[in-house]
Amino acid sequence: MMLFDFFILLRQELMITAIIFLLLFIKLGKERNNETILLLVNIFLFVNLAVGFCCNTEGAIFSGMFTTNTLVVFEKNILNLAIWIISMQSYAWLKTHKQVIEFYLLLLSSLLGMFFMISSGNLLMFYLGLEMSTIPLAAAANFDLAKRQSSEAALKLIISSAFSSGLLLFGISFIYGTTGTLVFSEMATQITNQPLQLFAFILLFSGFAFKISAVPFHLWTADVYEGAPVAVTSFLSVVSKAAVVFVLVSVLYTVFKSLSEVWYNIVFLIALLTIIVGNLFAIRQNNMKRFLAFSSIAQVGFILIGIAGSSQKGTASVIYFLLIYVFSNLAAFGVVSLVSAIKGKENISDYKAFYTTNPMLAWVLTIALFSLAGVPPTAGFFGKFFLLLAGTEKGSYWPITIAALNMVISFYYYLRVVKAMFMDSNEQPIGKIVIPGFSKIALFICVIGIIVTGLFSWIYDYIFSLSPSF
Amino acid sequence: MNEIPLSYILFVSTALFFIGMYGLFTRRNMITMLMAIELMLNSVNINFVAFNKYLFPEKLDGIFFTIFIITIAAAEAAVAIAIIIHLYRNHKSIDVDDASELKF
Amino acid sequence: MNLSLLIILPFITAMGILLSTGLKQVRIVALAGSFVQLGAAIFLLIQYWQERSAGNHSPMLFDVTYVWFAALHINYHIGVDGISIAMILLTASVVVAGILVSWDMEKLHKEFFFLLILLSLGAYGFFISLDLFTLFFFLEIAVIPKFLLIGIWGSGKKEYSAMKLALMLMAGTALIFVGLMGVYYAAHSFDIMEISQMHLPIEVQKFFFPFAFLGFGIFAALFPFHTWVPDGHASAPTAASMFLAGISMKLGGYGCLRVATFLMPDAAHAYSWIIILLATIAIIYGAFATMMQTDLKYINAYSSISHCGFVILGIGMLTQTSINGAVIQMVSHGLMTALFFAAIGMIYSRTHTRMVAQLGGLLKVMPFISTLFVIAGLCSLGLPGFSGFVAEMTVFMGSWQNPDTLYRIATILACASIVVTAVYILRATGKTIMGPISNTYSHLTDATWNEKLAAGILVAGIVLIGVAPFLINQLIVPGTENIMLQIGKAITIK
Amino acid sequence: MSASAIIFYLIAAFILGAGILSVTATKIFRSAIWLLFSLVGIAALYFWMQVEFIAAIQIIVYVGGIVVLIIFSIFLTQQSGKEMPKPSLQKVLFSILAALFGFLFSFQLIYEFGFNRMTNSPFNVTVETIGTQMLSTTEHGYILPFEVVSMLLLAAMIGCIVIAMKSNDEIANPHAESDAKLMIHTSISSLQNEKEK
Amino acid sequence: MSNYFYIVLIPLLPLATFLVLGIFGRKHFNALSGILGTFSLGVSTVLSFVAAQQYFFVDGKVNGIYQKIIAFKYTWLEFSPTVSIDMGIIVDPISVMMLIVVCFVSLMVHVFSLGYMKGEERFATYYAFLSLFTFSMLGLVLSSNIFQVYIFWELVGVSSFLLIGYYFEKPSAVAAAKKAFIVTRFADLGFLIGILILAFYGESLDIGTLIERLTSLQTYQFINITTAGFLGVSMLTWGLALVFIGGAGKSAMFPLHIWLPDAMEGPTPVSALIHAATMVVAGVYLVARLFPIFSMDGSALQIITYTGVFSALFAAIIACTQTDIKRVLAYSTMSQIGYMMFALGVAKQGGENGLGYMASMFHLFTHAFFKSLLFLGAGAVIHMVHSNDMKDMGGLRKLMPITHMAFLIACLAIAGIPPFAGFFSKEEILLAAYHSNKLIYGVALFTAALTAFYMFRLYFSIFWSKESHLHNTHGEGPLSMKIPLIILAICAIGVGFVPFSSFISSDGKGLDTHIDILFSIAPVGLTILSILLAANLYKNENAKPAKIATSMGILYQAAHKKFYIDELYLFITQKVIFPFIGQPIAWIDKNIIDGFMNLLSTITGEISEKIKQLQSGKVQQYALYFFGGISLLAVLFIYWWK
Repeated sequence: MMLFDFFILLRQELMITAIIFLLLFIKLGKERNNETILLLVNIFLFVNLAVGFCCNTEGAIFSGMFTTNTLVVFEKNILNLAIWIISMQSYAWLKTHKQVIEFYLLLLSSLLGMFFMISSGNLLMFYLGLEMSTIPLAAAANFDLAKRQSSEAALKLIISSAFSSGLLLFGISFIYGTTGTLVFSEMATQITNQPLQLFAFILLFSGFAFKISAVPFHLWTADVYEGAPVAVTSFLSVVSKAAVVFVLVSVLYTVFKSLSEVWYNIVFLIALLTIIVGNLFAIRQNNMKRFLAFSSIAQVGFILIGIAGSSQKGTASVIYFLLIYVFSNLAAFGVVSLVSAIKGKENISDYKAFYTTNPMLAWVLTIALFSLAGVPPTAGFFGKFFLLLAGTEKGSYWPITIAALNMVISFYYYLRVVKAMFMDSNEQPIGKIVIPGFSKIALFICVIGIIVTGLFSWIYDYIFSLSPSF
Repeated sequence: MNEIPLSYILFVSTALFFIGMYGLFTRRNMITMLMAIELMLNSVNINFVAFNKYLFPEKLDGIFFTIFIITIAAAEAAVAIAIIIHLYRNHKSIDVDDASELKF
Repeated sequence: MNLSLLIILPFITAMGILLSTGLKQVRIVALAGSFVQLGAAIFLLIQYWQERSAGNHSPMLFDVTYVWFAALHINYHIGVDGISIAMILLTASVVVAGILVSWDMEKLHKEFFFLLILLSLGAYGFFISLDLFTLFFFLEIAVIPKFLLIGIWGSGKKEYSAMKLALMLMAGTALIFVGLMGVYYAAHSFDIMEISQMHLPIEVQKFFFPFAFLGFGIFAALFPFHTWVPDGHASAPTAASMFLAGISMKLGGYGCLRVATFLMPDAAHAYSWIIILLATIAIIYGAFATMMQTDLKYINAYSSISHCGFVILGIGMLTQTSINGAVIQMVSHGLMTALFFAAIGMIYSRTHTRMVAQLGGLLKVMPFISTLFVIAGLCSLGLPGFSGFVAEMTVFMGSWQNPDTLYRIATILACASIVVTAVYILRATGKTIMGPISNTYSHLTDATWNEKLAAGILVAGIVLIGVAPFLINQLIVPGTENIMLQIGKAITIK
Repeated sequence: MSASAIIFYLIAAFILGAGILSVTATKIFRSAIWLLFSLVGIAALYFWMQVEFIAAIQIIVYVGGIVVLIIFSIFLTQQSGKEMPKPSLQKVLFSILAALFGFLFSFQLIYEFGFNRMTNSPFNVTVETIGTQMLSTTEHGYILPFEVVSMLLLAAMIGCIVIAMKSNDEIANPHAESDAKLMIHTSISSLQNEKEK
Repeated sequence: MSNYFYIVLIPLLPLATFLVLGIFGRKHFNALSGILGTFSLGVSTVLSFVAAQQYFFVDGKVNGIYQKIIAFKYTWLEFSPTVSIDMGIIVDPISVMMLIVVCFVSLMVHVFSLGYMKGEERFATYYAFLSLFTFSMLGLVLSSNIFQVYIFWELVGVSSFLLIGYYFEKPSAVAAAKKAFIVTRFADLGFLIGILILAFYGESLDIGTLIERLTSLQTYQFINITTAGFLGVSMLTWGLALVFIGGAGKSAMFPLHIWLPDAMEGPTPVSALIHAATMVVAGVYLVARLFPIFSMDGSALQIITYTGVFSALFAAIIACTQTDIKRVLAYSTMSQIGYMMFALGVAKQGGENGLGYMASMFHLFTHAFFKSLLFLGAGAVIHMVHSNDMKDMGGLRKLMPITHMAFLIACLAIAGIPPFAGFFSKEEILLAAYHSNKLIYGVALFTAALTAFYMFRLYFSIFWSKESHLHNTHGEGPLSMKIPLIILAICAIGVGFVPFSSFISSDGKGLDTHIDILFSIAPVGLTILSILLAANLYKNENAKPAKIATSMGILYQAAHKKFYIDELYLFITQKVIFPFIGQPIAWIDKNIIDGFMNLLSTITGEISEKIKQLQSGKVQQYALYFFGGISLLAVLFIYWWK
């Protein structure tokens, strides 16, 4: 294989690495003020995103440890887009922060880990990628150095992720022991439903479930989201979740295909639990970040239902939904981060009469929430619809009914926020917010995405054409 | 040494794993929790080595996996300890139950 | 005519509203837009006549299909028959009236009119779409604006009512969704006409019909899922009440007919007795509950429950005549309730109370509004010459064609409700319009031009249907015949 | 029974005993030492299994790195001497139940599976094979994970520095930084000496 | 036969008047509106006379039988290919007769109102309503389709509601209007269901078709409707009985009569038009219209007969005790309609047996004139005295001679003194009753006596009795009020001599009737006796009536209190329906059904409160749950699921 192809195949990873080293040099060089740095970084990230789109080639290198194809590239592009948006949104917060570059280094290396995880061809690479995406985040979660909660969040994240990776490894060791290989493609032939392998699978699955915070492995989520800086929270809730879901889909659909009727039930069970618990917790929350945390848990439940569908539809719908989820959730987090960075307010009760002072932001947040709730014409509607559509493939209608009815609860809490912004009165509402240019761009992109992604079907068709048939 | 069957070694590793888990559950001191985690990871290492040696000696997957696990364990421990120290500065305590402001 | 116009026009109007500034511009734009919509609807009607008289007997006219989500066999498929055209006309006129009565809306006027138009957009789309996905899409579009309209501009315990309405309707859509899924996986298509061609397996129908019917039934205030109606209507601002009762409750009825009954006729037969039971309860129960209300809006809301009961009854009876009746009743009730709410709103905006006990003798100071009130009342108690009579009588006639004794009893009970209706309508009229006037109201003024125009449009509709019912009858009969064809198939298969 | 068997039993007993003590000891310093012993025992097990290289790494990284790090951190948090708070009884109960259940369950599964397939094919894990494979891009080459892990270590190092470094208003705390640096050093060195081979 | 098409104009002219006056009248030409309305109605009247002339004397009769002619027909609403509402105009003896009655009386009332209602603020509205009523009434009598009958039936109901409630600021008026509408509505429910039954079995709504299908014993429709039954009664009987209930409601038959006395709250001319001459006889007209079908079913006729005769007696008794002159007249109306009803009840289809039918129509005809005359007279009196109560009257004969004369004539007419109009019609009725059933004959006779008694009680206590204390301020009122009185008086004398039976009979052939002197002795004698008695009691103010009243005691009280029927109704509505049906339902709706919906939300909230302990914030517990989840899944899917 030509050396050049290596670079083509690895171009996204290489881009990230290059940015990391550039940032390192900037750091080691003379002191620069944050504005310039942030400007540079955002440009880098944009370039990075752009590079992702050029020249698609498929192939596996390093003896199958690194495999890539158009779908994988697309997934990575989604993540690139997400991190670009996040970095623009966190402008207001980072402008005054001391360790901007370090922050980006951590975020980017975690992203790099995700890339390797996504295109991993064997369990070792998968494990490395997973850890690499987790450990830096734990450090990044601590970046509000002055805040007690921040470090508590970091602690909770690192401890529980270490625990979960311990269990994951335990499972992996048994898979290795029973199949004798770490390579996915070889493994798939050897997986049968022997108890030990099932157990190993469940351990592995729990590792995934932990990362995407599915019930009952979700308990760290809310605390970490609340404690961590908003930028990290949005990264956790969007990027790392999306990455793990991508892997989960491919692993379930390829490696554990032979167990499909078992994991179908498992996934469905977990999905329903996740939706219900997520909703039940979300209706009580007052802190915006915590609220969004639980709402995102509920969203994961729906994603799992889509995964359970186990069909080409399933893959396509899940990825499609994640794209939409990126836009919607980031739009919401964008507003929240602006408010918390500039006004330092994070409670829903603070948002009362928000519309009177910041109509634009209020509309953006409303649209985002509607998209999360799945109200047309926002893209969220299409996403949810297709997820449930895919989930119904195997004809389990009662669970679908439960899920659908749970959407009503979710409506309740999303509308609660809308109500607070539009209908409630407030003595001292949040003052007028001057939106920085970057945030403006980011929010604009999100809103456009929310509108366009749903109504224009070619996006879905494209994803569908990429996604493998089950 | 062949009269020691694989399952004996697995017994040891499994036992060690759950000892570690027990420690994680019970210890209130964060550093000791960390130790417990190290125990768990070590038991996994034992698994890998044992499997590799007993069942699949033709390739060295298990061995390499062990090496990487060790490395990552080190990194994880380092970050964890850094966090713990910082937390200690903020909370003036490393009792895990004191670090439970975020809840419900 | 290109039906997509019916979606594009509201869209353009909405955009125009967003771009314009100040109450004056906004309302002008909104009014103009709504009038254009009305014009388009009438134009559509004319074209429809021409097509039919030209001998075009295809079940759906002007139908267009664009592939939307090819992978999932989702098409943007639209087309109309008489029933949908009737509904579209209803929507258009109610929209015009609603915009006219909220002419002086000061608070957040831009958003207000925008949401009104958005709601109408959803309704139009719903009525013209022939693809279940599109239908569902527009159905949900029509829900959320109600929440905001009630919650922001409403009165009383508005947040509660808004939330209740939104949640119950969303539960409805959830049920509908499950129904759609079932149909989709049985037929591997979302296209209503296609599905109607193939005959779904009986057990599938039996399992999913309840979901679909119940879901739409919640929209149509089917007992016992009607409780969003009173609070929602009572708390809503005038225009929103008009839209709610005039348009969005019709979405439910239309859905019950077009989706549930049309696609799953066997199940419709199997469950018809339950439907009829619920409908009869709703009719009687709603009527008696109305008798006890003291707030004008509550009176009208509860009477809406009773009247929508007729729609459900007509559908449940599954005879051509009764279904005709159901459709006419939808249109008639839409216009009539809208008028009623408009009148109540006018009274409220002047007297600042809706309590029957506190009003009286308004006929002296505001004869025009009082006349409207009386007309709406008489229409609602089914006086000949107004649309209500035609609708109810058609339903009765159709229901009576079922020789089964239980159905007969249901019909008789339904008929009996007209007496109760008379009681509460006359009570309300006697207390508010007639009787001695308290001198706090003696200085009040009569309707303004916009209110008169709004009322005029609605009254015209009511009277037109009441005096010349054969027009609407000819309009809808081909559609209902088409539905009867399905039902007929079902019987023969049984 | 043969000598190696007896050795195995001894090692196993030592590992488990030390492990149990390390998670139950009341003085934190002691439990650190017990952990040390347990890790050494594991190293011994590796020796017994004739995978000397792993044993070596085990000793260098764990004993030389992590445990030292832990002990440093114990000193940093001025905890060394005093008794640690007892966990609540109910917590202990649940934990014991969970651990026991987990152990029995999984071991039962393992036993059921019974890894009886024993190959007598030679298992020679020489250092150079490891070294070459570690850096080869061909079949069974581990260069990619190796690079990835080095990136990971870099990231971890940065993270440690940022977190542990006192912000400017406070007085710099040498230890924290040095901990991190030292740890990174050890782990990287452990990789270095593979490279050399 | 399109040469009757102009009849369409007869109802349409008043409709046009209604629209014009209703929309523009009040603003633009309030004062002129009376003239306008009267004029247009005058045209209609002329047309109706022309129509009558053409029908009865020119081309109505084809080989000895008066034809049923459909002058005009348009399919208004098609329920199904067979069943549809057709707006049509039927021309046959009774419809033409009614046409004349309605137009003529209505015209009289229009003229009378010119003076009586002068200076009213809502003068135009009044005339608009009058025109609306006239239109509806005409439409009703001309209907060729039973559902069309129902439509106009409702319309007359609502216009009567509007006219009764004309003085909308008087609570009593509003209450009376509501009562009238609701009671009749209740009856109409019966009518509606009756229609449904007849239409279902007769498979048509067209009266002609229905009659021919349900009167010949062979048609399968007839066989179906007679064989099908409910609660052991044949569907034919059910249908007819229900239709009759509708008629009874409009015609104030016992027990649905309660609205009629209260309806007197309306302006007096209105009472004269609606509640004396036209609307109240709609029930009779309905039965007559469907008489061929009724005649097929004995039991239905029985019901009609006994309801009618009982109402006649019952009303007469009450009338003797009332002191409000309009109420007296109201009850007398009820009693007279009772006559008409049982006359129909005792009749049979065709030939001599059809005498009752003819008699009833005849009485309807004559009654229209003298009863409206009575009401207008009473109106004039009230206009003078500004009170309805006998006690405030007396000795008015000097003050208002014309009214006095007219009133006297009317009283004689209603009492049935030859040669006044009432005599002839009443004779026929009694004759018919005598031939069919002696008991009924007896009751009828007694009622006739009572009628004479209370009418003259009324007459004497208004015009004689004590001397009038009020001195003649304004004369008898304007000319517009006198002329109608005079014209109607002449009619009350004259119409008896119309050879009615030759025009109208059950089978259209006409039959020759003659006054049998021997037969007339009994009724006339009785009548004269009771007139004398009344004169004795009331001609001069004295204490006798009071004595008698006290001597009658409880009986008198009961009659005076109208036998407590109103109270009964009040009890049922206020004490039964509202508290025991309405309120419980309202309560259930608020607390149980809506409560359930709210309960769901509260439960959800509760649960979420309960389970919040899961999120304890302690990372070790999280780990515990984590492992718990794993073990659960493991156990579940490794051991149970297979």
